Amino acid sequence: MELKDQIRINAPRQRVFEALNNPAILKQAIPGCESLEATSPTDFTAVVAARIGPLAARFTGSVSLADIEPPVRYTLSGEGKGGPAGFAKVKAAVELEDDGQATLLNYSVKADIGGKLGQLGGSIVDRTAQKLAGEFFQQFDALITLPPGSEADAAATDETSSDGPARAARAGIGPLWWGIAAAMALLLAWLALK
Amino acid sequence: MSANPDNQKSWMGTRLPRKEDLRLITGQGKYVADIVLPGMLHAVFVRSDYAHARLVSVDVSAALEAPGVVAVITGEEMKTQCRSLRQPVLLPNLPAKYPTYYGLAVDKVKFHGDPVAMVIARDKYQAVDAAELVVVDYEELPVVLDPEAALAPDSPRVHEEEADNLMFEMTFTGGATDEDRAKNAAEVERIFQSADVVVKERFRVHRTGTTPMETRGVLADWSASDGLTVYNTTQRPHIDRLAFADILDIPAEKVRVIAPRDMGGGFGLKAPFYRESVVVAYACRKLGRPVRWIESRYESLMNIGQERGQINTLEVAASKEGKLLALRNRGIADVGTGQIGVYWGFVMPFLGAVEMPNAYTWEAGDTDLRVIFTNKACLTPSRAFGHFPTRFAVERAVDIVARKIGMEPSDLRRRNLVPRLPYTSVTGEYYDSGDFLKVWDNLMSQVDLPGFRREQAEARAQGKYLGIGFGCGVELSGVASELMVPMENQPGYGAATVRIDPRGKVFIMGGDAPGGQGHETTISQIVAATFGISPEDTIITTGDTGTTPFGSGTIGARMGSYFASAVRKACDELREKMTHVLAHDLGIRATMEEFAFTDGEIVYQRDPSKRKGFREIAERIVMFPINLPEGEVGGLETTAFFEAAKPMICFNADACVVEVELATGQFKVLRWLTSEDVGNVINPMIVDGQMHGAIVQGLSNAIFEEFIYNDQGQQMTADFEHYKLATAADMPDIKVTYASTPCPHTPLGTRGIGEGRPSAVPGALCNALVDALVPFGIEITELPIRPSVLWQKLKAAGAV
Amino acid sequence: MYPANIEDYQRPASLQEAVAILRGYEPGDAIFMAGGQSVMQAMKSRMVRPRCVVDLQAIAELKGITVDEGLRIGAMTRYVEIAGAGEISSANAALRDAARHVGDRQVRNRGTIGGSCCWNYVASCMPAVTLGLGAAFHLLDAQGKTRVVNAGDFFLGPLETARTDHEVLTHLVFDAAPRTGSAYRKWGLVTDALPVVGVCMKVSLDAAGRCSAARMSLSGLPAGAQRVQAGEKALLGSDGSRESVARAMEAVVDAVECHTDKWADANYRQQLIRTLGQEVAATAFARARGEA
Amino acid sequence: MKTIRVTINRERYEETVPERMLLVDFIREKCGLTGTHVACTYEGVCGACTVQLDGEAIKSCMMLAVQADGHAVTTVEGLASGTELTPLQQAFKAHHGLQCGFCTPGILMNMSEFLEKNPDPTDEEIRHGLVGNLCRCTGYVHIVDAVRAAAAQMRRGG
Repeated sequence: MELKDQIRINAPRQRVFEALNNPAILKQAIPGCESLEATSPTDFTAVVAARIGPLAARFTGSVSLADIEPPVRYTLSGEGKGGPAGFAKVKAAVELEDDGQATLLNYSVKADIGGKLGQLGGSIVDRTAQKLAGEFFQQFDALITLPPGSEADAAATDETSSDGPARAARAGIGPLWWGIAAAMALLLAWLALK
Repeated sequence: MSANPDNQKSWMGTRLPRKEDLRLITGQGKYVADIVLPGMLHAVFVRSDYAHARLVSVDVSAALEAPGVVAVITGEEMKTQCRSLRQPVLLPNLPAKYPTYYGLAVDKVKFHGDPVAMVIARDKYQAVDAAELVVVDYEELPVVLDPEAALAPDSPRVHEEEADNLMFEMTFTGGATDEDRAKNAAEVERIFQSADVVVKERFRVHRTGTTPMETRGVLADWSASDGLTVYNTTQRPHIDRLAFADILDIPAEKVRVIAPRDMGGGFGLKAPFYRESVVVAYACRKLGRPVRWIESRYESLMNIGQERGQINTLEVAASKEGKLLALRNRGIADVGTGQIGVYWGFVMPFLGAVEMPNAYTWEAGDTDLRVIFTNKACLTPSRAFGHFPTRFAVERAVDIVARKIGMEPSDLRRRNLVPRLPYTSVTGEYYDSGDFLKVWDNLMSQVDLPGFRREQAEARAQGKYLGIGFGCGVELSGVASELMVPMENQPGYGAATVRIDPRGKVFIMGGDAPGGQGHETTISQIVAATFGISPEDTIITTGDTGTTPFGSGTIGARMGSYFASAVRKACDELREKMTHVLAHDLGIRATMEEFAFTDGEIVYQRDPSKRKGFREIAERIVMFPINLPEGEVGGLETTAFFEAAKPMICFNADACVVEVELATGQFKVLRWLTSEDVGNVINPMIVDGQMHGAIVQGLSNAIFEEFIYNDQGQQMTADFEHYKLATAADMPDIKVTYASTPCPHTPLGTRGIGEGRPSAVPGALCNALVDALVPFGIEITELPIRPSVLWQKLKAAGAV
Repeated sequence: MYPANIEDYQRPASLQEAVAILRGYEPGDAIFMAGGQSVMQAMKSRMVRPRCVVDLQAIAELKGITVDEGLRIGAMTRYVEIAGAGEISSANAALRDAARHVGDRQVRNRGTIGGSCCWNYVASCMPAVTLGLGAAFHLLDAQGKTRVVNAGDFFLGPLETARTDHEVLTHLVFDAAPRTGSAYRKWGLVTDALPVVGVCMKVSLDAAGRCSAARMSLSGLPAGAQRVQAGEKALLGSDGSRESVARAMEAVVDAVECHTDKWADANYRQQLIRTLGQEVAATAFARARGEA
Repeated sequence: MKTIRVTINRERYEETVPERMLLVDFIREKCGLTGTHVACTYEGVCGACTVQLDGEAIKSCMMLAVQADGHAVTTVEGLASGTELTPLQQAFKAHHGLQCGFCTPGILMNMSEFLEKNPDPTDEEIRHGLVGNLCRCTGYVHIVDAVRAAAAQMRRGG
């Protein structure tokens, strides 16, 4: 499956890039995200509890980052394991460009799903992934454009003093939401099919 | 004993209802999943989610702790405790790269569905629970999926110990030396250069197969004194027995394999020796308890039954008068991992290439085949063994030639049919006997082609598109040792033990293992006819290596040719003995031919007052063996073996009528008519049924079914929602007719039938579709042919 | 395969009891079982692992078809009953068209309209048909409160509906306006398979026999059941002629996103929308005119 | 675990089973009636497990055993009364309506209800009625012949 889109975010590029590197914000933007942990400066794991209709699943994902060039671009590859359900693999490239006071975020994702996940996934994979990506950006946009000092911002600040995600944030990396969102989208798509 | 009201001959050729049916329609059949042994454990396989990956670790600790779990077996254990499946008894005598592999994957997984571990539990639900707890750490490797790309020097290798992915290659024409073959190729090229008409197309046939309704099942039982007993859904129990012995290192006399009497279809899928059987048998020996594995449909569709899968780039040269001159083919088969005992995935395309010339008198041919490893499940034999794709190519190409020169395709076929048999094809296949023209003319006599052409024209004028398509097929009637030994390293002869008990009942034991073909009935008809008794007085046992003579299995249409002939031979040996003793008792000098076996009696034909009941003479020889003719001893049992000097064939021709809806490309097969040479028919009802089933399998393969791998090697069609079989509502009525020539090489004039039968179907179907759409000049060179595909072609041709 | 462990099975005798049981569980841990023809697939493949199965079979008030002001169909009414229901008039005849070709006889003997709608599988027929007919979905919660959700608001996306975890769908109500006809048809690779595409149409005719109101929906597309208002608008004023229907179906094709999968590519799906649309329109108009 | 009471082929069974047990496993393994078969994984498409629940054909792999509590099930073993086959069974034998026989019990259970509802079916109706039963051997031709012949026999009062 391939997804490609451009999203306009109401914040300057530097802030967008930082936010993309702020696990606390990302954690809030990813629907159902339960935890984010850094296992090395460029490797992360996350647990996402996904639910669609009557179906629910917990999904463990890992993400590695490369080609980081703040505040312009990075690439990411991730893999999510849904246990006996199978797996999802994601490769994504993100590029930011200025658009006045706002930022244009260009992304392209190639995701592959395997095991029963993929076999039963059928044709609604793309759609569900798109839908979830859309939800993510809506939430992300809302969080990033909150005035400073608001709750989310405070939460993000608090978390920078804690462990895992904080290290990630300080290292200037962290858009692991990509792998997770896409992998989770795929899982949900699979779940959505009988 | 019930008497036969008619004369003995009536049992042959009779539409006798089957002996098998009573138990099957009342729910008393006993399939492998119905067999339960005390203390039996249930096995479930953990299979790879990846098409190609290194096995970093297989952690079974959580699974071992799960409720009900008795053991978990991994590849490492299989490798150290058993031999590989690369054993001589499972290896053909053909030069190929034979991968070494074990019951479970070792070091790496090579296709999506590769077995990685086996969990054994007391309850099958718990076994599935525990299998979810086996944690496998995979390190993904690049996948090899496209057979042509797999030949590139820098392609990743499916089997790293091999130099490349080319498993097998062979040229089938031109002789044994490179020089001869080069000469032949040049001669063929010369014909092509000067031919009036040349057709060249790349014919692609997808992966599909025959998918019996019963999946595989293995129930293994171990006893320290008797050794291993395996109830196995297999078409060849005697080969399995040797394989179990060799791989598990058990003396062969301590292995007994029983193919359950009731098997839910085989169609070739149950002919190979499978790795899962080894693991189940190993676990049973290790645990000293019965272990049963019943394959899920998911596993079945992931692992076996995938056949066809060939690309044939075929060129045909012809004269403008419609004489087929030469064929040149470059075949490619996408074999998958090549890991299936006996066949190794390439024996089918090998035979498919041999059978490519079909029933036509080509003057020359230049054909070769390359079989290439990929990260897919290994090709498994399926009815129409290897030649579904090659026949599709030839039958389509013949039609394309006919259309190019403005000839009726049926006329062109008739003109090029081998006029007299025996005949040896350009690929060296021997056609022993029959009358192709008689079969063809019988077909055409029922078609009324001019009438159809008028109907077609009228319909077309009203916007209704009808088409007629033809096809034909030379099929093997059993496979002789001459071909079986090189091809599968196994004999081809038929074997049967016939025993007459003191009550005059006849027991027949055969080493083959049927799966619905009606062996019990047809054999009972042969025996009843031979002895003049009722079919009810016969008891047929098959498939148990403990009680039956060695047989190569129920494969390649061996029933009507080899097994039936061996039974007849054995019966004749016993008739000889019975009449010898009877003549002695009657105090006359007479040969067997002077006696008639009829109505439960043996009658001296020159003096019908001299007669004795079949049961009485049986009892006399078995129970009271005194005062026998000199040199005779008591007992009535013999084992006979049958082998014809040369391979034998059967032949069929098909015509079908289709209607295509232009707006959607949706089509319906309106009529299907066949003409068959099956030799002398034992039970026409059963033969009809074989033909119906084969034709519908062919149609379902050609239209609906397709095993699909995505670009990651993920198999995307592992259930019946995604792998679509034809339903009753999708299929036409079928009319089967006969134009038989008795086979001169079998004692009853019978031929083996039904195995290759689906192969003529896709060509005939697509020829009809193309015929219906002649105004738009579309061609079909790929399968499956679906409405959406046809509509795209119509759209491209400007028809819609 | 076999379902994962189930801790409890309940067969409530009343609606109140049914919703009360669900209240005792976390969302998703208890699941309603209607006919079970989708839920069992999900449980056997272990995509759904409920702790508790609440079987609705014993609740009589969930079953049956009655005609009063409109057509009322209980959520647990099975396809086989809908397929043979003479009391369903022309306006809602699409229900019969669909029910006759869902799955197979065995599925139709178990599967229910409510179960199918609540599961809202992406390629099933009943969501599209109830959407096309503009059904009203009646829900009951644990407090005994009822609410009515229109079809357009009921189906949210694949597997998602407006029904909350603690609500039960009791019945659907369809209006049966005069001079109104509906029809549904689908195409799948094999007979009665899940639709590659299905089209549902409902038309009301004025005195002159022209379409005065229309509803149209599709099944088989990745969005799941989908209403196509562009097509409805284009159908207004139509007398059911091939040309006018063709124009409407072209509007549908332009408005929806078709996808490519192993059964058909996007172009082919568009073509099916056109051809099925013609067939469905012919039947729906005839029914509205009282001719069929 | 739940204790359930199910009448199968007029015989009452009272067994304690796990909630997740499929009805088909209850029939085959708890009650030992192995004429009902399984040929698909989770999809419920093949129809080999078809039995009648209160007289209606259903797929016993698509139901939990606990759901059948209080109901009457008929399996292929319950079709014939004693040694007397039903006209449908007789017709399957007379017309070679089966080969391997694996799908046959499901077809018999579906078609016997079908013929009660539709005693004089066309071939098209028979074929449509068979959509929920996959058969791989026969090509369906003889199955249709058998059902048609059984219908005629039953109409004659056989």
